[in-house]
Amino acid sequence: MNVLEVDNISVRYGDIQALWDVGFGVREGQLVTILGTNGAGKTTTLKTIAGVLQPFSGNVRFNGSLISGLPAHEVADAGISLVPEGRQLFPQLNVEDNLRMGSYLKRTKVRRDQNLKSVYNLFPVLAERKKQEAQTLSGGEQQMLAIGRALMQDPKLIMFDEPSLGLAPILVQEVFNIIRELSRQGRTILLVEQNVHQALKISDYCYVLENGRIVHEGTGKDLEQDPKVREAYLGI
Amino acid sequence: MFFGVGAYTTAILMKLGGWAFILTVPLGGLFAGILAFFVGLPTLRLKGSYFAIGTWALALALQQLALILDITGGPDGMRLPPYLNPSYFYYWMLGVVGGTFALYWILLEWAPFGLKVRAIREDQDGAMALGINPTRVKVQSFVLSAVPVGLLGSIYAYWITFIDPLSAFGDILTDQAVVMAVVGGLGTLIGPAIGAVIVFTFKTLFWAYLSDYQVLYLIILGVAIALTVLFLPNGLWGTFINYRDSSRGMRTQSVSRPRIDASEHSDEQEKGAPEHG
Amino acid sequence: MKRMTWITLFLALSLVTAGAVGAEAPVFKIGVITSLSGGLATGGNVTKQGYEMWAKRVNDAGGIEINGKQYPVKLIYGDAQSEPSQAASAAERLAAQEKIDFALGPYSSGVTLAAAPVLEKYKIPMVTGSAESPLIWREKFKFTFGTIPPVNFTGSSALNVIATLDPPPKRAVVIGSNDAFSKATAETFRDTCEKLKIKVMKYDIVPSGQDLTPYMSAVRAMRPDVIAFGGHDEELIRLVKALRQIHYAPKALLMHYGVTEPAFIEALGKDAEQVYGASVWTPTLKTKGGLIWPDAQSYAADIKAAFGIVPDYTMAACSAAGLAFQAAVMQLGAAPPLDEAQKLALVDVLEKLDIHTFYGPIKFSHEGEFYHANTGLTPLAFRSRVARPLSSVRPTTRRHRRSTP
Amino acid sequence: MELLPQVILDGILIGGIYITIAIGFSLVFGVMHIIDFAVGEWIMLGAFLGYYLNGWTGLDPFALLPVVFVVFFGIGYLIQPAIQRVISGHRGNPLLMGLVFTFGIMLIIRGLGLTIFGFYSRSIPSKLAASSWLFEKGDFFLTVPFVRLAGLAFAVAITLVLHYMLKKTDFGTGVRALAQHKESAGLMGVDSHKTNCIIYGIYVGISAMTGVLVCTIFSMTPMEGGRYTVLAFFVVVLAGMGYLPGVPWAALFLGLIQSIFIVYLSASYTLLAVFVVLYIILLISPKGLFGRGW
Repeated sequence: MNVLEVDNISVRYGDIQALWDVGFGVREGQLVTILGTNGAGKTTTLKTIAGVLQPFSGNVRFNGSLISGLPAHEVADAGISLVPEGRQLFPQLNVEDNLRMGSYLKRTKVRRDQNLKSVYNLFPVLAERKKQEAQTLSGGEQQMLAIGRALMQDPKLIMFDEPSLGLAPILVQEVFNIIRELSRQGRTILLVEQNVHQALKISDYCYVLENGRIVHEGTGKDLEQDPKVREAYLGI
Repeated sequence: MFFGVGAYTTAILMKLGGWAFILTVPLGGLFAGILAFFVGLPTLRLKGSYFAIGTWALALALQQLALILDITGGPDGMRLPPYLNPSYFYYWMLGVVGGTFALYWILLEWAPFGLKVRAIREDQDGAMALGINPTRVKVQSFVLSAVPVGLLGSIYAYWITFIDPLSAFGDILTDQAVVMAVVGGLGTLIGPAIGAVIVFTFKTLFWAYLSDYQVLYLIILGVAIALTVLFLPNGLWGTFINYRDSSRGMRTQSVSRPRIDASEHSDEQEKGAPEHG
Repeated sequence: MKRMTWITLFLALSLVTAGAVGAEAPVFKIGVITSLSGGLATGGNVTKQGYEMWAKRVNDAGGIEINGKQYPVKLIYGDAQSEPSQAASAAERLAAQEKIDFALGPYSSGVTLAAAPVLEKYKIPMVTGSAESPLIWREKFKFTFGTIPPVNFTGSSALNVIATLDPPPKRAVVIGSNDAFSKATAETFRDTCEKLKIKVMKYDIVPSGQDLTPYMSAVRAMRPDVIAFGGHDEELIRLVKALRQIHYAPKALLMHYGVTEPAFIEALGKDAEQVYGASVWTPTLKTKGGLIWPDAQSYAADIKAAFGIVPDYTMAACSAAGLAFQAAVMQLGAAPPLDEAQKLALVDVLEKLDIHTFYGPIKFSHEGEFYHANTGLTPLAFRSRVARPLSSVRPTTRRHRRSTP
Repeated sequence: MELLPQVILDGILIGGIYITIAIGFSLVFGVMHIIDFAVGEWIMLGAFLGYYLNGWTGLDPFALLPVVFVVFFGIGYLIQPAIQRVISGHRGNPLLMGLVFTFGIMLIIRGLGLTIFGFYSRSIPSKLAASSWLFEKGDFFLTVPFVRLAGLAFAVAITLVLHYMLKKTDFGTGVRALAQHKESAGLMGVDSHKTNCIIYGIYVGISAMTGVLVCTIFSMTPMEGGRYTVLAFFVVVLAGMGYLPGVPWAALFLGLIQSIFIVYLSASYTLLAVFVVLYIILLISPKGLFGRGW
């Protein structure tokens, strides 16, 4: 049973169409990755699911109910959280306020203290910088904060938009470890990545997006061995 | 601001210096230009709304100065010997307006200066990389926009024969400029002209037939502005162009509306010339 | 650039619209140039109501009778928008396009100074019921008359009353708001104080719209007997409130304008009580009029019925300006539309005019610093709220008046 | 007599009034990036509501403040979507569009105000307005007008309430988040539409209460809104556009300049001084006194 069901969505920015009938599903507890080059439509897909953008055709269903057409804050309430590309923290709020924003919704407010504790456990560095403005953190710390903020939302589905972008190689590894760890805990994850090697390794199922259309799909292993994918994305 | 400087230059020279009107007009323009140069150098570093407010504060300061000084007659203003021949001023203004149009046309469309201005408007950093000094070009445009305004101020002073700090440094026309711009569409040459025609016609008709309901004027004007901004964000002219372009099968594109740059701001800041007579 | 477009268009349009004037039944077309909007709209609308009241009564009676025939009057408004340039434009429009026979004048001197030369050019006589600044009369416009004497003619009267208080005041602080009228008032106050041997401890012209509380705190430390203030109604209200707030009451608080205004008294309530001012007219004044209203009381009742307010002297002076025109044109016996010769003749009649109205006598001065201002009136001193004359003319004022025939 | 303490006190009291004039304006700019040209008209409308309520009920204007706030909160809440429509969407230069739109609103309100209230000046009587504390000891003296002190207290209270709301409540954190990153705030579950409406309502409500205050301390005519718009502008620019914590200090600074100038230097030059100071500060620190505006 798919938790998230994306059904042939098409999205436009003004006159420019970014997605053409994109459809896929994510099952409970799965880690699904969408691969693609710059401008393939990956971020657009996630933003559309999150309610930031609206499709002009097609539907998105979450746990069986229609969520396309809802504004972002209602999608968040439904249990989807997005760790956006480039972190997009609240630069002048301190670390703790950024995390508290994660439990802005009534649904999650009750578990705020508990969630805070577990996020600080997961990222001890954030606990050390509680009172620091988010804009003063390093890139890696900011990424942890963004992930922590999403976890505060008690999500049923976490979406990561290029979490490794702009990080040093050692941090990239760490981010993927975190994602893998979250997946092991049984969380449902939708990941968007350009770092194909790493992404294929940890994902249960992958889609490849090209120019706004899905062109390949399969398990991580399948795709790793697919000659076209190897040529186009792995440079082999 | 530059309008007032031109107006007071003429008034002071004619009244206290006994100069001939013809001689004072170029000086009105010159002083406006000089002021623009010295004001422009520091204020053009300010961005966006701060620039607007900076020049606004300066204009108000000049107004206060004119209210306090003796040479300007303080709040009593200055009265010039009447020379009531509208066609005389008509030709003067026509000359200045025409000359300015021609000058701007040549500078912006033919001379390299226009290219520089456009380069800065599109991409300031890129322009700098090409060796264009943006501050210099901005100051130049600022001075260039100030001089004709100063000239008109000079003519205005002698035409109306009475100036005081309120009329010379007031801001009633700022409003009208905004109205014209919005009704007509910003960033186009013809848009504001159409706005001007509509507002002028409306005003004339209103005062001719509905002068008993003067307060209604404010309300109608307000509603017109609000509705235009709400439903025709590109102004009448911009909407028309969009409509025309899209009906021709071209890709719809909003009329390019550049950010308010230095010269436009200055234009909106000062008092303009009278709009009907 | 926008301004250029604006002007070109104006030039083009004014040529187009210049031709459109229709022929109608003969009426007196009277242009009213006053500030219906902008910063002076409050005063402007007082003048408008004054002119309107007169026109309404004239037309109720069928019009002005000329050689046995009655001609109604038609008021055509031109909004000066509290701006001299707009006043000149409005005058130009009324004269050139509307072809008015006569003009009723603006509120405030700046606006009058801009409109008057335009009317001179078109040779259209104007009587204004406002504009108390001495500046206007110094310009000696041939076609401009005024029913309110300038402030340097009236302003000293209240000080003369205050000087008779027991014990006589010795020290004064004089403040004026920085506009033409208020400054002239303050200057008159200062000069009169000096004449009356009241020491002026502090004299300042302050930008209008200022919060004067800190200033008043400083003034308080000087303990003057008299505070004299030249300014418009809102400023007066603020000043009285400021004094009240710092709990300071000089022996006399002197203001020129507004003290008799109902709005002033209403706005301030009790606070207004110990304010002295000068005025040329109040509804309680004993006057005898020939045209329309027999006395001040019937005028006040008329205004009350029409607008629900008690008229102040500006409103009365404006209605009186209409009466002056009415009397002059009746004397002249000229039916509308007036040609240029008739308009010139009208100026002559106005110069010689000597009538009694509900407002008091109207008699325009021929020369000197009060040229064409109404010097037939006697200024009165008032204490506000009581709203009755404390005394009529004081000796000095009389001398003053005699010196200017 | 020694004037200085009085001058400083008067400056602070004037500053207190400026705080209330500018703080809502700054809030709305900080969150929504609207330069609201109609701020003075909201103040004017509030003043007149206060005036009439006072006339009907006879209650002291300070007791009427909550009523005025509630009424104008509602008005602001209902109007905000129109403004939002103007400044969002596919429009170039939303700041200018918002400015012009609110300019239109200003004209409408002013026109309606003149139609309904007439041209005359009104002022709300208050018992507080006629009393003051007076300290006098030798050369030293100090007058503290109650009504102005109440005004300052109101300003401080408003500042503290806003501070508490923004810093200590979840709603306030949401507002700050919205101001800093609209899209992320939405992802966190902030309903930007509703939040904007509430903030705009709060701003209109504060402005209207300010109107009651100035109508009690000074007076009000329907023409006068523009004066307060200018003041609000100046304070907010000094503070740095949208930098709320700067507003009280900028307001006090402006009040002190005014008070010191009018007494010690020249009364005639007060306004000139204010403009010149503003200009110089903009040149030295283009983002306001604290360099924190944008």
